[in-house]
Amino acid sequence: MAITETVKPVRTAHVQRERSRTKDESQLCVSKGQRIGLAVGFLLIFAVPLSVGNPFLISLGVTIGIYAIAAIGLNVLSGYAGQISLAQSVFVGVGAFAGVALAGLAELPLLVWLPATFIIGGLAAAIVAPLTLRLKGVFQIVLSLGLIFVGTYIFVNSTVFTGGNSGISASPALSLGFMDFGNLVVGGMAYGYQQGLFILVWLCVAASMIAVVNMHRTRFGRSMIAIREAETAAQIAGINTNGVKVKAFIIAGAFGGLAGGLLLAQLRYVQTHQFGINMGLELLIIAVVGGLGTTWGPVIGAAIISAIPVLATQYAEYIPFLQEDFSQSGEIGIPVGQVGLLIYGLALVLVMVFEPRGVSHWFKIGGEKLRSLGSGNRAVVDVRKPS
Amino acid sequence: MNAQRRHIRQSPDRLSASKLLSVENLSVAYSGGSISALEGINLDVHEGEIVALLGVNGAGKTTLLRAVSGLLGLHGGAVRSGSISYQRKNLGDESPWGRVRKGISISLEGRRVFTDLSVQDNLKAGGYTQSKSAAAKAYQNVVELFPVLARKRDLAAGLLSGGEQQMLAVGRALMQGPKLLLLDEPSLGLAPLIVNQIRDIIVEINGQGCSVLLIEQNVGTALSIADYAYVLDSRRVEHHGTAQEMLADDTLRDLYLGIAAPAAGRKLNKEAVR
Amino acid sequence: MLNVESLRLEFGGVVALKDVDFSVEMGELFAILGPNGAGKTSLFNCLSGLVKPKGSIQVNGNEVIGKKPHEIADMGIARTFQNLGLFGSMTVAENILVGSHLQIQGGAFTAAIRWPSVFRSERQARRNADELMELMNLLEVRDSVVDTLPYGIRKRVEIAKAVASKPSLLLLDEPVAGMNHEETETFVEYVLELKKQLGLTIVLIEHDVAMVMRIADRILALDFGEVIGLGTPAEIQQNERVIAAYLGATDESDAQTELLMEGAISE
Amino acid sequence: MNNFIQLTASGISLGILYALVAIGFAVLLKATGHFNMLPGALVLLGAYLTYQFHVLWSLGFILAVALAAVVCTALGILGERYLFSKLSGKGHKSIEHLSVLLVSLGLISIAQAAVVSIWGPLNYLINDPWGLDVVRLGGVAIAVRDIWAVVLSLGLLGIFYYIIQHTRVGVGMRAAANDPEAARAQGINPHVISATAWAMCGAASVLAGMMLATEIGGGLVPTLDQVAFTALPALILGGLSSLPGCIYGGLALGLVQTYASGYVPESFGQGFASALPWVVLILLLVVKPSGFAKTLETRRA
Repeated sequence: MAITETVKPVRTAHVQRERSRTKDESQLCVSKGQRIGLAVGFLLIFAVPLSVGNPFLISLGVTIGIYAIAAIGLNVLSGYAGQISLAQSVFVGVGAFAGVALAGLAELPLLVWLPATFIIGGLAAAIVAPLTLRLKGVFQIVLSLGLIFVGTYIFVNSTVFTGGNSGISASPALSLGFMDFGNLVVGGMAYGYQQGLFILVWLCVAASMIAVVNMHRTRFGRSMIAIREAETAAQIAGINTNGVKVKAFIIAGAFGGLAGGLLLAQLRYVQTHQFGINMGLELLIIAVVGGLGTTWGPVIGAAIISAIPVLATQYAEYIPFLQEDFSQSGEIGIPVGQVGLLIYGLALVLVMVFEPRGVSHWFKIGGEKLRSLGSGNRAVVDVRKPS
Repeated sequence: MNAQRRHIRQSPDRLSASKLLSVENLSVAYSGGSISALEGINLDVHEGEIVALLGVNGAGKTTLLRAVSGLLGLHGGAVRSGSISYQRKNLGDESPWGRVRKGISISLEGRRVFTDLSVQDNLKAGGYTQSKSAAAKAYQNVVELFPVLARKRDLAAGLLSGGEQQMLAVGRALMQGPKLLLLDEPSLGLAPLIVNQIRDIIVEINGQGCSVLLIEQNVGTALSIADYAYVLDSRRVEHHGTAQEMLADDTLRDLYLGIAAPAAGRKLNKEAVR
Repeated sequence: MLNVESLRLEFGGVVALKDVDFSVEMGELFAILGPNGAGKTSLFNCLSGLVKPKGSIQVNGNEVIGKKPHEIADMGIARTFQNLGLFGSMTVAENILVGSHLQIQGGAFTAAIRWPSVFRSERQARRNADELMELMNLLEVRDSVVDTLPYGIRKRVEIAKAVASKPSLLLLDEPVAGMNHEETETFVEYVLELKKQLGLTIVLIEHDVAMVMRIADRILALDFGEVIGLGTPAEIQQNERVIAAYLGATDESDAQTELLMEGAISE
Repeated sequence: MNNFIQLTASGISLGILYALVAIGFAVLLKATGHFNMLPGALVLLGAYLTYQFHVLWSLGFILAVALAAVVCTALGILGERYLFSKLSGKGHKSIEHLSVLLVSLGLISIAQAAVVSIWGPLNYLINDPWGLDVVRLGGVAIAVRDIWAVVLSLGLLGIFYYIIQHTRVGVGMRAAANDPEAARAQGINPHVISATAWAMCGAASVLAGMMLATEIGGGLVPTLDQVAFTALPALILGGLSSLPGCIYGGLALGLVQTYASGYVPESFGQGFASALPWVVLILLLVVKPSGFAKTLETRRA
C-alpha cells in the first residue's frame, strides 16, 4: 500500500523506461522476433507434413511430438518443481488405455476422447500425488519405481481396456467435423494418416508449450521454482508448498495422459509392457538431456533421444558394428534392438558429466551470442548507496 | 596497503619461538569465486602458543580454520591467493586427511560428534590415522583428561549432554596426536561452569606441547588463556596483539558491547583499513 | 502487536528456549541479542512456524503456534534467514515477485489459459516490485540472477523479498553478518528508511552489538535459551549478565578477566 | 503343511538374496552419501561374468565367482573415481543426488545393452555345482540351491558385519556415513572408504546375481537388473541403513512374495506376487511417511 504512494514523486524517466519494458514480461512473446518465431512455428506445423513425402520421417516426427508432450509434463514436475519421477510412463499408459476405452470401445469423437485422456491422466496423478508429498530424494524415486510395478500390475489385469499381456487395438476417431486429421484433404489433395496426425500432435505440442510458458512466467511457475530452490524459504513467503507440488503432479499426469492418447492414435495398437520402466526412464532421460526446467528442453530432448534409435534401426546396414541378426553368438556387435538402450545410457552419462544444464543450454548460449552481436552488452552495475 | 599488511610488527618475544603455522596473504572465496570470505589474511601460530581468533559472526573465522584444515572444498570454497605453511612447508592442495597425518587436527563448530557411534567408536574414528599402540596411548591420555568419556564409553554419542559431546569432540581430535589443534567455538551453547572446565583442559593440552588456534565468542575466556590474538572483521585481520594488549584495547569493547571507551591505554598496531 | 508468553522449545532433551516472555509494540525496532547458541534463531523459527514450541505467540491477538509457515506468512509476518533464504537461480525481480506471492492472484490453470485477470494482477505485481526495487536501489540488478550478485546486494534483495509481501511484522535474522562497516551502515539506512516508509514493526537478531545499541528501541538479551535482560540499549549496556555473556564469565579468580571487567565497568 | 515349509524355505532363500542386494545399495548410500543404482548393473554383470568364466572359459566355479566379484568391484571403483566423484560440487545437494542417480541409471542401460551385445538375448544355464538337487526332510523337498543361497549369503553378511563393527575401516565407514566432514577431519580418507564400500557391494551383488541366475526356471536372463530393483523395497523397509535392517527387510519381502505366489488365489490377477512388495511399500509410506524417511533425510541435513 504505502510503497506506491511514497515512491511516486521521485520516479525518474529511467524507471518509466524500465516499466514499459517490464509490462510485457509475463506475455508469451516478449520481443518482436519471438512473435515472428511463433508464427513461423505454427506455419511449419502445417507446412512440414504437407510438403515432406517420406512417410518414415513424418512418422518419426509424430513420435518425437508425442514423447515431447509427455516430457513437457515431466519437465513441469521434475524440472520446475524439482520432484523426480520415473513413473511418467504410467500416466502415458493411463492415457492410452483411457483412449482405448473412450475412442476404441465407446467410439467417442476426437473432441471428447482426447481431452478426456488429458483429464484422466491428471486424475490418476491426483490420486498418487499425496503419497509422495512428504518424501524426498531417494524415497521419492523408489516410490516412483514402485508405481511403475503397481501400474503394470493394474494394466495387465484390466484386460477389458488393455488386453492383458497380448495388447489391444483401437482406431480412434480423429475428426473435428470440418476437418479430419485421420483423412486429411487439402486443396483436393488427400494426405496419409500420419501426415494428418503430425498436424494434430504438433498442435498439441504447441498448446502444451504455450500453457507451460504461461505458467512458468506467472505466480504458479515461480512457486514451483521457489520450492525447488529452497522449500523453507518458499513456505515463509506464503507458498502452500504441498498444494503446489500436488498441482505439479497433476499437470505432469495430464500431459502424460494426453501423450498416451496420441500414442494410441499413432500406433492404433498398445501393449501393457510398453508403459514400463524403460519408457519411464526414456522420458526422464529426454527431460534431462534436453535440459530440466527449460522451455525447449523436452522438445530438443525428444528429438535427440527418441529419434536416434529409430534412425539407427532404419539405417542399420550403413552403420558399422550394428548387426540385425544376433543368432550367431560369440561375435561381438551391437544388436539393433539394443541401440536405444545404449544411446539412452551414453546420452545420460555424457550430459550429466559434461553439461548438466542440458543440450538446450547450448542453444540458449548460441541465441544469446547472436543477440549480443546485434545489441552490444549491457553491463550489470553494482549499486551500493541508497538514492 | 598490501605491502603494509605483509609486514606485521611482531612482539619481540614472539619472534624467538619457531613458527608452526604461517598464513600469508590468504584470500578465500566461496561459490566459484562469487563470494569473498577472506581477504589478505596474515596470521602465525608459534610452537607452544595458544592463539585466539576473535570477531563477529560472518567475519571469516570459521573459513580460516577450514582453509587451514583443508575442508574448504566441501563447502564450495577455494583458496584464491596466498599460502598456508605448516612447519615451514607450504600445505598447498594437501587433502584434509593428509593434514591430519601431518599433525593438524580440528574440532569443528557445533561439536559434530558421530551421533550414531558409541563414545568409544568415536574415539577410535579419531585414532584412524594412528598405529594401534599410538592409538591406545592416546586413548589413555584422553580418558585421563576426560574421565566421563571412559564411564560412558558404550553410550551412543548422540545421547551425551552438550558439554560431554564437546569433550568428546576435543578428545577425538586429541586421539590424532596433533601438534596443532584447531578449535572452533568449543564453548558454543555451554553453561559457564563447563566453559571453564573446557578452558582448563585447553590449557592442559597446551601444556602437553600442543599449539592451539582457537575461535571463541567469549572474549574474556579466550584472552584469559591465549598468548596472542587476532580480531577478524569483515574478512580481514583488523587487529592483532598479545592478550595483554588486547585486553587494554577499547575498540574491542566497542566491537562487543557497543560501549565507546575514552581513548585510554596503548593503541595496537592496527592496520589502517577503516 | 507481538506477544510471546512462556515460550518453551526442546529438541530431544536439549532445552533451546526456556520460558521466554516478551512483547513488541507496534512500530518498534526490537532487537534480540545473545551469543551463538543462545536460542535466537530458534525463537525466530517458533515465530515463523518452522518448529512447534509450547506456550503462546500472539500476533495482533491471533495465535501463531500450530499454524503452518505459509499460513503465518498470510498473517503478515515476513522474515529473512541467516544464511540467505533466496532462490539462487531466479533473478532479483523474480525473487521479489515470489515475495509478493500473497498479493498476486492466479493458479496453474488460469495462467495456462491466459485468463485476463491473472495477467492484470501479474502486471500490477511487477509494477509494485519495480517500485520496491527502486526504493531499495536494486533496479540496475533487476534481471541479474541472484547467485551472481555480491553478498551485500543479495542481503538487500532478501529484505526486499520479505517486504514485498507487505508484512506488518518483519523478522530479520543477522542481516549484517559478514558485511564490512560501510556495507553495514548502508544497510541500516535502508532498513530504517523502509521502516519509516512502510510503517513496519521489526524484530532483529543481531550479533553486531554496536549497531544494535545504536538503532534498537528495545533489546532482549538471551543466553542458554533464557532471558537475561530486557530493556533499552542503555539499560542493557549496564546489565552484568549481558556483559558476562559477551566479555567473559565473572570468574573472580582470573586476574586477566578482572582486568577486562574493570575496564568495562569503569565506563 | 509341507507346502508351507517348502514355501518358507524358498521364501527365506529369496529373501536373503534380496537382503544381499539391499546391502549393496545400503553400503554405497552410507559410504558415498548418494543413492546409486549401479548395484543393479553389477548383479546383472556378475551373473554373466560368472557364466563367461565358468562355462565358456572352464574356470573353477568358486574362482569364477571370485573373479567376477573382482571385476565388478573394479568397475565400481572406476565409476566412482571417474564419473560419480566428478558430479559433486556442481550445485545443490539435491542436484548432486539426482546426477548420481541418473548417471547410474545410464550405466545400467549401457550394461544391459552390453550384455545382450556380448552374450545375446537367450537364456543360459550357469552350470552351478548344485544343479537341481533336492534334499528330502520328512516329505519336504528343499532345493540344495536354496540351502547354499542361505549359507553363502549369511557367511558373506557375517564377514560384512565383522568388517563394519570391528575393523578400523569399518569404524571409518560408520563415521563417514554419520558426518562426512567430521570424518575427513579425523583423517579418514574418503577414497579408501568408498573403495571398501564398492568391494563389499561388488561381492554382495555378484553373489546375489549368481544365485538369482541359478533359480529354478529362471536362469541367466538380461533382465536380472530388474530383479535387483525389486530389492529396493527391502532397503526401505529395513530403514535404509543398517545391515540387520536389510536382512529383516529382505526376509520379509521374500517371504511375503513367496507366500503370495503360493496361496493367493488366481482372482488377484497376474503378477500379483511381484507387485505385492511395492504395494506393501506404498501402504507403509502412506501410513508412516516420516518413520523411515527420517533416517536418511535428517542425517543429511
